Amino acid sequence: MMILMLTKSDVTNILDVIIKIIEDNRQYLTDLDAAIGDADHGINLDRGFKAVRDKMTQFLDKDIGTILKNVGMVLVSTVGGASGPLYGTFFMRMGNAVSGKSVLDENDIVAMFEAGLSGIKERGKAQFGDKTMIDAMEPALNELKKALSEGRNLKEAIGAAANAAYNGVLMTKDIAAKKGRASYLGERSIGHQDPGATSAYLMIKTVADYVDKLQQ
Amino acid sequence: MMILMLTKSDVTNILDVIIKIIEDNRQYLTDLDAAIGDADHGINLDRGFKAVRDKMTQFLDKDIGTILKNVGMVLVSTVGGASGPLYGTFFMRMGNAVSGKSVLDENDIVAMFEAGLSGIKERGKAQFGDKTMIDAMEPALNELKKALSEGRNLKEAIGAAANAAYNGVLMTKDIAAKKGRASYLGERSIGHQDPGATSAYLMIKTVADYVDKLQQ
Amino acid sequence: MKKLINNPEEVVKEMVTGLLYAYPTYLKKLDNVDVVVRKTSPVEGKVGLVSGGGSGHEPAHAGYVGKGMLDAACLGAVFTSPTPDQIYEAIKAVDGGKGVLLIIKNYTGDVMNFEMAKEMAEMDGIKVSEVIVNDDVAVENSTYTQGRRGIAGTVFVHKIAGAKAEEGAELEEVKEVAEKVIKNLRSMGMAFTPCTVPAAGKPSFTLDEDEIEIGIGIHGEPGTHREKIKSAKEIVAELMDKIVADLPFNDADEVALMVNGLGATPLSELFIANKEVNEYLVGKNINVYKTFVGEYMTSLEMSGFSITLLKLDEELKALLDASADTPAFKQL
Amino acid sequence: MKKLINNPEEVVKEMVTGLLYAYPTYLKKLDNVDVVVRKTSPVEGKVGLVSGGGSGHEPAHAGYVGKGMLDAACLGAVFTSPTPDQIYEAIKAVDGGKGVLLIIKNYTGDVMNFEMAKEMAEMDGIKVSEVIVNDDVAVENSTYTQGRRGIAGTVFVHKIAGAKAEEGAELEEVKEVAEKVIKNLRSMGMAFTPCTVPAAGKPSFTLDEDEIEIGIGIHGEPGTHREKIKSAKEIVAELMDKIVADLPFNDADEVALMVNGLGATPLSELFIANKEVNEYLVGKNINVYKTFVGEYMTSLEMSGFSITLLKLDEELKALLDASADTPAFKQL
Ligand SMILES: Nc1ncnc2c1ncn2[C@@H]1O[C@H](COP(=O)(O)OP(=O)(O)O)[C@@H](O)[C@H]1O
Ligand SMILES: Nc1ncnc2c1ncn2[C@@H]1O[C@H](COP(=O)(O)OP(=O)(O)O)[C@@H](O)[C@H]1O
Ligand SMILES: [Mg+2]
Ligand SMILES: [Mg+2]
Ligand SMILES: [Mg+2]
Ligand SMILES: [Mg+2]
Repeated sequence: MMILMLTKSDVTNILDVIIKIIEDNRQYLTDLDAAIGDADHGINLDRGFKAVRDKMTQFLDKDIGTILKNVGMVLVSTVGGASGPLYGTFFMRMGNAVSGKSVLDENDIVAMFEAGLSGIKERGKAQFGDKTMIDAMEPALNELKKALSEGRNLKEAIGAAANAAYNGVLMTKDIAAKKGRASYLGERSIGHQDPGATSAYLMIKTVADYVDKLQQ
Repeated sequence: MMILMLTKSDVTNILDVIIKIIEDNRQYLTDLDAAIGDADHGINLDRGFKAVRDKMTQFLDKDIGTILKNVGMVLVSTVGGASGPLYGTFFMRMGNAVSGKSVLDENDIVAMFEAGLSGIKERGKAQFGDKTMIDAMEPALNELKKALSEGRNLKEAIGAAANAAYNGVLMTKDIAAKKGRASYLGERSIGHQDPGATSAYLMIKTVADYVDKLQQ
Repeated sequence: MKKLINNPEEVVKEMVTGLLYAYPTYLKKLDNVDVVVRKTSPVEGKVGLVSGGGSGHEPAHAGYVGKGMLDAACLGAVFTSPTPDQIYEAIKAVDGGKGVLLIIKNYTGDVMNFEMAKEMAEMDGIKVSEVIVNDDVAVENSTYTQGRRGIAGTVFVHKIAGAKAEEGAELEEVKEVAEKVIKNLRSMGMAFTPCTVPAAGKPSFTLDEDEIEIGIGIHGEPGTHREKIKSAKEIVAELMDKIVADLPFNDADEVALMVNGLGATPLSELFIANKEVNEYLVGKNINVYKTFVGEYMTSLEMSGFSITLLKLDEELKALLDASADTPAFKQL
Repeated sequence: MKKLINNPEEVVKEMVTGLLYAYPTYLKKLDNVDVVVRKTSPVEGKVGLVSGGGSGHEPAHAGYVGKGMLDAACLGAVFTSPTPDQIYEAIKAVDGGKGVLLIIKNYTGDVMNFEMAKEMAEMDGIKVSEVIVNDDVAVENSTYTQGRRGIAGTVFVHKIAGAKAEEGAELEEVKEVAEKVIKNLRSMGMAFTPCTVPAAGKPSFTLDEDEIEIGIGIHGEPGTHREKIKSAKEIVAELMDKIVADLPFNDADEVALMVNGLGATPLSELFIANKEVNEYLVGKNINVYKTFVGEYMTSLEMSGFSITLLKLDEELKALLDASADTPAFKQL
């Protein structure tokens, strides 16, 4: 049995694709935010990930943990708004969880995702069902852990996680926001998809697609 | 031969119709002003003539001269803009010209129109061809005098004056403004009919129509 | 037409009421006429300054009534000059024995109404002088027209003549310094969108989604021509080319600068324009002594702006720097 | 989108440049971050006041940096809270040895970014406190939400905490008076038209020609509900009913009143609204101690306004009356 591991270049490749995906979805995410927020989520993330692209060479020679921590710090200092500290914390905590590593196994991946998500929850004090990015992330993490514990391989598990994230995004349409700017809309936020959950899904889906194409 | 004279009640009847005509053309005159001015000529005159209507009872027992002077004073203090002092002066000077009279003959009518128009010219320092109310008034006065000197009766003469005023209005379309707010537009004012010339025509036409219906 | 009003015919009356509620320590209204004067009017031993014009230019002109600026503002209907009786009452109310200066913007209507009022007040034995502001370089001067329009630069006339009067100067001296300001004052504006006179109920002109109007006045009247939209830098350069060439402003001149919003243009955009104006002036070696960015003379909810330059000498600088305390213009 | 800009991505940077050109004697900018501080920062022996938020609310917040108000304003991207590194630099730049108070509007993003900066500064040994402004009564408070938004009333917090700090008060005292203001502060707004974030290029929502949005925020985010347009009197009554009931304000209370334009609404209309607010308050026997009508916290070129009431006691009155000299708020 061959075990799938993610190398440093896999991680940076994935980051490259995420930067691209956010750029492509800048308008889409902004339009989602216009409906229930302040029309800037795509603009914010795109500004942040473009800054990551610009600064990447400064820390590309470091280990995966340091790279992710630096990505987080760049996001914190360039994104602003709610998503800046949240995604920033997410990447910083992920980096912390895999500090010093140059290759990641299943356990590392679970551990870092777990650390990142709890960072978001600490910082934003939201929970599943509040119509935030957590509604995509938490089902994804749960599904990832479940699939792996059922003995499915990483490709399958991450694929299942991405599907769970997608369902989480769809769910945000049916509920009222309890955290973030959309919460001020109350019931009027129902019927609209959460922009942060959508961006979180796009990132998870990027990882799944990348892993899926890897030679095992 | 019967001679047509205008009594005090003719004068006040004509004033009543003018008030009504201005009210009916409030939007039209304002739209004309929007094209080359500041979109208020109809509003200004309507405000002024409504004030005349409200205050009329205060001077209705006076002679024609005093009535016209008072109309002018009300216009001066309620119309504002360029047309306020101009029409105000016009009516005040007309009143002055027929001071103390309770009936007007041909000579009175010519004299008062002449006095009114020169008041406008003094106050506004414009002349025929500057794209102002004078372009309707001066041809009307000239035509009135000419027709009377040719021996035509007052009905015919005032009718001819109204026609001349109308042609003057049409002429304003073809020329650039040299006085008033429209002059700031330069060549761009060509093609647009002057609002003040139009309101002047409407008043002269009102007199012509009224006189035309009188039993001679 | 979506406006925060009750009745298009009552706009000026209700605005004045709201103004007096806001500034009870600064302003009072004269009976029966829409004239707002200083709470302490008449100020004995001081030349009285009267200005005014159509409404719709707020904070002009009532916002500039107060210490160091105007004594009275006459409020006409929206975009319509005030009437002689109003102005006459204003003159009487602010004459503190030293005479009254009328600051008139150069529009046929304004000039005629103010001059009629002047004649009336002179018959009462009040000394009245006038100055006519004509700072708008958009319209070419020619013997056929009545000279240029008065626009936002008028606020500098209020400020500087106001400071002079506050010093106790004589009517002739106040008039002289006002005329010096006018001689050294040049402005020009442009618009992105038209505005709607409440009583008219619809915009006075229309512009396409990519069109701008250059050389706009402050009454919703059209400007000199239309263009496709372009960058702030290009728009500023177009206005500045005309302004700077006109006086002309020369190497090492010192100027006061006003970047004036016409109503709907956000302050952030006015600051961007201010950056462009300053960079343009650096290129010409003209020095900005003092800058004013904001809404000083508006045109209802029009989107657009104007630029004003005032060439300064030591006297004008000192008077511009003098303290002022009015609802809309405060300087410590 | 017709805007007086060069490039949607450069709006904040260029605005700051224009701001510094306009107020060289008041403001300076920190290196490498969009933070504007007093020319004289840090002021020794004075608590430093830091506020900020997304851009697009001009003159907030940079316009309130100066004597008697803020020491620093952190400028985020349009409608996006500033980042922790910016705020951290601001804190360091204005700490005059007595600590720094952060005045934060209650938005998830603002609170998180400011608190991250606070943690960073505390690690450097700087005393930092914070207050969170939540004056908007439009949104019902509930345990499920994160409390109310901070809107235009924030300017009163700047003014009063600023005056207290200027007196030399300790950090704890400045924080206390800021919290007293917040406790007694209620606001609500509405809009006639939406606004367009430059980088987004289109309005964040649309309204029909006869529709208005009640309970609007200051970031182009939708309000609580829509209605057909109605008169100024009716609109004011709807907002005031919620504001007055909320604290509640009582018979013979004295209040400071702010009628704040969101961007495109003409000052004349704000004065009409002010008339309605005053007449409403007369009906409730609530006394207006001081009134502010103008654009204090805007939402780009949105047409609409908000009303703020601050219940006063003797301490708040004295601090509100204290002199202030900032680009956008001057009081003699
Ligand atoms: N407390 C929170 N916890 C987790 N996610 C949140 C929280 N508040 C907001 N979000 C997420 O942030 C997204 C909005 O991000 P963004 O538009 O960039 O910031 P802002 O709301 O400050 O404009 C929301 O769609 C939501 O998913
Ligand atoms: N100097 C002048 N002499 C005669 N008529 C004039 C003069 N200036 C303007 N007018 C007339 O006044 C009309 C405009 O009146 P109105 O719109 O009420 O005043 P304003 O131009 O001040 O808004 C013009 O159409 C023109 O006929
Ligand atoms: Mg957002
Ligand atoms: Mg007109
Ligand atoms: Mg007019
Ligand atoms: Mg935001």
